[in-house]
Amino acid sequence: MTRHVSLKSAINEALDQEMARDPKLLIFGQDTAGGVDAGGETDTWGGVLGVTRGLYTRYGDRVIDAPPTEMAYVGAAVGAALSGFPVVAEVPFIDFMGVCFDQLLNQAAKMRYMFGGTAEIPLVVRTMVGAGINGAAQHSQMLTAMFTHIPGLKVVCPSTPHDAKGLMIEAIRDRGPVIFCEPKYLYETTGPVAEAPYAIPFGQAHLAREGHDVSIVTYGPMVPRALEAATQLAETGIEADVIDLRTLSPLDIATVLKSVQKTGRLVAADEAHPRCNMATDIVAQVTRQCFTSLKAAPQMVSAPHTPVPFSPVLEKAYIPGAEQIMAAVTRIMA
Amino acid sequence: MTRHVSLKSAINEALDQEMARDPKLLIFGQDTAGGVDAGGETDTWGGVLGVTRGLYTRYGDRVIDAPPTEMAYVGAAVGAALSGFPVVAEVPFIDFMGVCFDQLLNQAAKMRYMFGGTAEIPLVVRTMVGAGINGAAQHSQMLTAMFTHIPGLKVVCPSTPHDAKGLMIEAIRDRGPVIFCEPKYLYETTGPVAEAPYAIPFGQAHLAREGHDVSIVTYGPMVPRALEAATQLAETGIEADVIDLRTLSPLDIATVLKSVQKTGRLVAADEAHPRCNMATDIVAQVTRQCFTSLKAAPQMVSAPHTPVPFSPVLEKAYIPGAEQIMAAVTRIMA
Amino acid sequence: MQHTGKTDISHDILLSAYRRMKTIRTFENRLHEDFKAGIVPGFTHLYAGQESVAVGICSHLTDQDQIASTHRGHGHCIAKGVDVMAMMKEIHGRQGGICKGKGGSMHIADLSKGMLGANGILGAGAPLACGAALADRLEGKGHVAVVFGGDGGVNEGAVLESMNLASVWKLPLMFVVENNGYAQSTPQHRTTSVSSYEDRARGFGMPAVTVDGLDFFAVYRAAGELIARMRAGGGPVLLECRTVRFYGHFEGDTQRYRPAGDVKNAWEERDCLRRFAQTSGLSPAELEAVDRDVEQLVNASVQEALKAPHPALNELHDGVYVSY
Amino acid sequence: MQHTGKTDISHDILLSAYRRMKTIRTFENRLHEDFKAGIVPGFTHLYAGQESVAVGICSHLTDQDQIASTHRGHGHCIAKGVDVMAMMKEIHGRQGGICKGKGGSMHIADLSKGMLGANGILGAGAPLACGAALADRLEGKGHVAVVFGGDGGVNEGAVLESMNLASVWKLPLMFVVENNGYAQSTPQHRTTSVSSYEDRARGFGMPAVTVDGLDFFAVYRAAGELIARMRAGGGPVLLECRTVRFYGHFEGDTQRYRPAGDVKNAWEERDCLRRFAQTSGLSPAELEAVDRDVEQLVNASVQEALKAPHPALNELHDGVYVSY
Ligand SMILES: Cc1ncc(C[n+]2csc(CCOP(=O)(O)OP(=O)(O)O)c2C)c(N)n1
Ligand SMILES: Cc1ncc(C[n+]2csc(CCOP(=O)(O)OP(=O)(O)O)c2C)c(N)n1
Ligand SMILES: [Mg+2]
Ligand SMILES: [Mg+2]
Repeated sequence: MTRHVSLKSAINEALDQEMARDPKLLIFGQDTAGGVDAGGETDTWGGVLGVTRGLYTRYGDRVIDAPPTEMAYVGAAVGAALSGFPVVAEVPFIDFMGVCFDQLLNQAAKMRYMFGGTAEIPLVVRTMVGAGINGAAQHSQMLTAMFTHIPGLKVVCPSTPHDAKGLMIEAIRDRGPVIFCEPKYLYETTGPVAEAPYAIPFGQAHLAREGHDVSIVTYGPMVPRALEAATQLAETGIEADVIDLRTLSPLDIATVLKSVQKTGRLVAADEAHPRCNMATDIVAQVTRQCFTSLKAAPQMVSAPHTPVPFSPVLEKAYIPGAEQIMAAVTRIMA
Repeated sequence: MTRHVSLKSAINEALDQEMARDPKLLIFGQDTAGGVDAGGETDTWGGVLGVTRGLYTRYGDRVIDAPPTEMAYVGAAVGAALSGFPVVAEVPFIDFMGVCFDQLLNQAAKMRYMFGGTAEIPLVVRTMVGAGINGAAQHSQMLTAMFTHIPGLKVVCPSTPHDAKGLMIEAIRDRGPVIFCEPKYLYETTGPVAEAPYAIPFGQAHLAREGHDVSIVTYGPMVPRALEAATQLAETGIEADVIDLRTLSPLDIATVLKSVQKTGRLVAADEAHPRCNMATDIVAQVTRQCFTSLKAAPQMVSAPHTPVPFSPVLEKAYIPGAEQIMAAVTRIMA
Repeated sequence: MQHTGKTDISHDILLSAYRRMKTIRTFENRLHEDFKAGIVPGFTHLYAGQESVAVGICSHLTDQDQIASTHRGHGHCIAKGVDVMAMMKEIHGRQGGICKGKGGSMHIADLSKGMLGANGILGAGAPLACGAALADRLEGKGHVAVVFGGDGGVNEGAVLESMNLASVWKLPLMFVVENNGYAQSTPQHRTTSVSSYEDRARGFGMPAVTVDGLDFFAVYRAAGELIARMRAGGGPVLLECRTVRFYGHFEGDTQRYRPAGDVKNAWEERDCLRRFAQTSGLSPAELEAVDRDVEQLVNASVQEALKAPHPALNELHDGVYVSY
Repeated sequence: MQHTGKTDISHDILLSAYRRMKTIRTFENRLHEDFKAGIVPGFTHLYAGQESVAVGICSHLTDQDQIASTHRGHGHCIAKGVDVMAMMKEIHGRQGGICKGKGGSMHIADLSKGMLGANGILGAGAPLACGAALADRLEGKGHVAVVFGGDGGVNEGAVLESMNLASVWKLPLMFVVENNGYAQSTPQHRTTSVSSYEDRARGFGMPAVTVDGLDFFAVYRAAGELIARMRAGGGPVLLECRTVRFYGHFEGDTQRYRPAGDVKNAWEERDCLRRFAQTSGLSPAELEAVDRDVEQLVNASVQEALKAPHPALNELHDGVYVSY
């Protein structure tokens, strides 16, 4: 019997089960408890889109509302983690990371190395990524590449409810800082999720569809678009491998290479801005490591080099979709 | 008669000449005037490594010492620029950008687009990049890729005194925000610099050496290392094009493609961490655009995926040098 | 300093203030309905209930004075004179929008009116306003800048650093705290370590005044004195306005975290607009004439917005860089 | 609250305090010489002149209490009991360094001693210390955290936000402002909008005490009271210590921006160590015995450091991630 739940609920369930398992685990962020001490009902929010709703009722003061001062509370999460209290901290949108970036770039990411390998920082920073809800330029970015660039941070971005739960549990149990990027556009998509807790190891990409003509490599919100493209391509007789990276750092390049060695053709897709993003990263690594397997120039599918526009029609044009992926495959098969 | 000056002095001269040209141009940052109002001599600092020294004496209160609160004064620079006062603001080390990142990521970079193309933000943020002075993990990063990723920011990184002056003048005259990355390791290197003001247009790479066997593409502190490698390679009969990108955004991909079409071999080098950096960016773009010209797998030369270590021997091992470039060329020629 | 009740404000100013407040209220009420109806894209934060703050302050400003706003920016825009038609088009993401449809509710700006932008990043307007105020000080013409912030957002490092900078640099900058008691669902005392903003301001070497933000006259008088002080070179100031949020944090928020009856009470007992109408001395006929005008304007703005074409697809790529 | 002069502090504590202060001074003087001689890599910021602050405070702390430090961290480390030999090796980037040579002067940490690290980023220690203090509060054993900051760095948003957070969350966290009058070459009044840190602290709902940081006894007494208050659940506090920087901001700084005679005067008239020696009641013999010990220790640390091998090259890649 497979139970279907939404990606959002899958994350909530992972948090719930880990809070139950580890009595020292804390959750904090803006309105993650939501409504506490405001004079009315409690537990009415659960973060801006409700992912942590219900946890305050179950775990009380281990779910803490922080003032909207990200430097202070993200840094406090680092400090508490360093002092033996694992923390899941929420920064609602990855776009807001600019106000607390130092605490991740120079503190959480570097402490273990700078201190000679002594520090453990069991910290997960949950944050929403991606466009598609008309959030405009400051509530729609991917920015995953920036975090992937930084040694010392692990970067996760699930595309299915199943993966979201298993990767969240793994992230919480990891002894180092993890940036957990939640594609808000997929929050309501449902899929089978086992009820018992399970962890999905980092650095294991998922072959979401098997083909032999071309390898489409992507992650997060682009995965359903890639699968849609693959379905349509299949009708024209082109069979694609679709690889869902799941974790951007560490990166399971082996699975990607194996696929490209089979197909000889690579399309790397990232919803992010095109310069120095995950698509360029994948193309570069694959080209270096299995150049002779390549039958044609690898293609990249990314958003244009512009901020995310508000206008729904422009935003639709901005987000790379199944069509752009199909166009890239068509180019590469030509 | 060619005058030789240091890269540091070339920047100082550019600032000086532009301050003289534009009476509204402001400079601010930490100790950029240096010693003002402290009771002793004034103009003793000029920023932490003295790049702006002398300007306070000449331009008085248009060179302003800011408290070490980067969000406030970098944001104030954006606001002043928006209000008609061009600003050159100094954030001493690019490593510190984490504390003021939002003002660049979400404000300076996006305003023009978000506001429908109306805003002009004549802002230059000067900052030091790179390792080599035993500055350890928080005073040695490149982080250029992060800024290159962001639409709306131009990113400059000169490698010679001549370019430093011309690019700085161009940056100041640009009507949008520019991140001006100064390779501190090269501050004292000297070269010919014309005395009269001149601007070097953005998006024009410089062919720093001409060959025909392989294209070495890099920028900033890696340029002298690439040239050194090329010199040594020439002794073994391998002639390399060495391309100095000069500006990372906009990117002169045309010059790179032309070179690779000639040589068929690409080595892209970046002192930065290896994931999603400039080397992967260049390799990906070149591979997509002139795949059939490639005779061998493009190579990347980058630092390892670790923070920058303090220990001088480890830092030396960390920084990719001429040797690593030569090894990459050897691999590609094999 | 506390000010209440009627003053010797000119009839013109009173009428224009009422028009702006009423425009804001009508604009926001309409958006509330249209959001529920599902015809407005994205998400938005409504300013209804706080009108007397934006208008009480902006009544003292010219187009040369600059303001920086927040995520809850419509009221500041209208108070500062931004075109209502172009705002509504912007919120609908259409051609003719004040930002060509590319900014949306959270990024409305009009530099020609001294409106430096709503902002989706809490606190981010404060450093920008420091820069505007620096430009003002350097120009020496007595212009000033105002930055608005909520009781939650003013705890952001960007705001606190800016208070310090403004004070050290003696900038003509007013920090307005619109204390509506909530940051999303979190009450003020859970985000803020002081109950007195006078203490907060003194911690940065600035004077502060607290007023009943529902009382237009109190806001108007206090702002007037503080702005005059700034124009005369007195440096930065803080003005706390105790106010109330009528709608949810954003559209869709049920506000169940508020005490029972709190929202109803706000609408019925704490309506700044009704208070103004009752105490302003303007005649019922005058008020009704404005109401009719405003109703028409807002109606027209929605009709125009819905008729306006979407931006052309090639505009996606425009306006990132300045080109020559 | 002002405290000066002798107290009823136990002889053991006095002796141990003197040993730590003298160790810091000797360590820093030696580094100054060795830097000039060119045998120390990188750059460093010396703590000489401020010893009574770090030691006066840390004398009240156990290994379970945690501190977060700054770029000028050697003094805090020694005061908190970090091994001097391993520190010197670290500063020379050698094997056996407290961070295996990978951190250097600006990143010395010893988690086993409750020393959360020097920090190359101004203000960054404050949020970390909030987290440590939160852990302390949740553990409920009365442990506390202390974050050090300079007169320049405490204006960083990270510190200001942390003051607010510590106060809202009632954290057992002491903010220490080491006011040595300068941030690099910039005088305190050009970085800071208040002259009174009591005002600054009140702006975040915290009590504050200012003491003469050159007077060990004043620091010791004030810190003792404030720390006791925190251990009893009283929430965060601020302690300003007025102190003096003997050497340049970093090695190489000529300090010509300081008024003529200021540095000389500091060494001759404002030496916290000499004051301590004169007022502590410890006998000349006791002091000299410590001096000799310390001299030997620091000498030995340099000798050991210079003899120690450099890290092995494969260590470059270790310690980025936790491996299982
Ligand atoms: C840097 C940042 N953090 C968090 C948010 C999310 N956010 C938007 S509005 C808001 C609450 C603001 O409360 P307040 O400042 O009191 O303003 P109000 O909504 O009451 O007008 C929060 C937390 C944001 N937009 N930017
Ligand atoms: C975020 C950040 N900005 C700037 C610097 C550069 N910097 C290092 S120390 C310093 C001055 C600090 O002054 P203060 O806080 O008074 O400490 P002191 O040096 O006097 O001990 C500055 C500006 C930095 N390290 N980090
Ligand atoms: Mg509020
Ligand atoms: Mg100082």
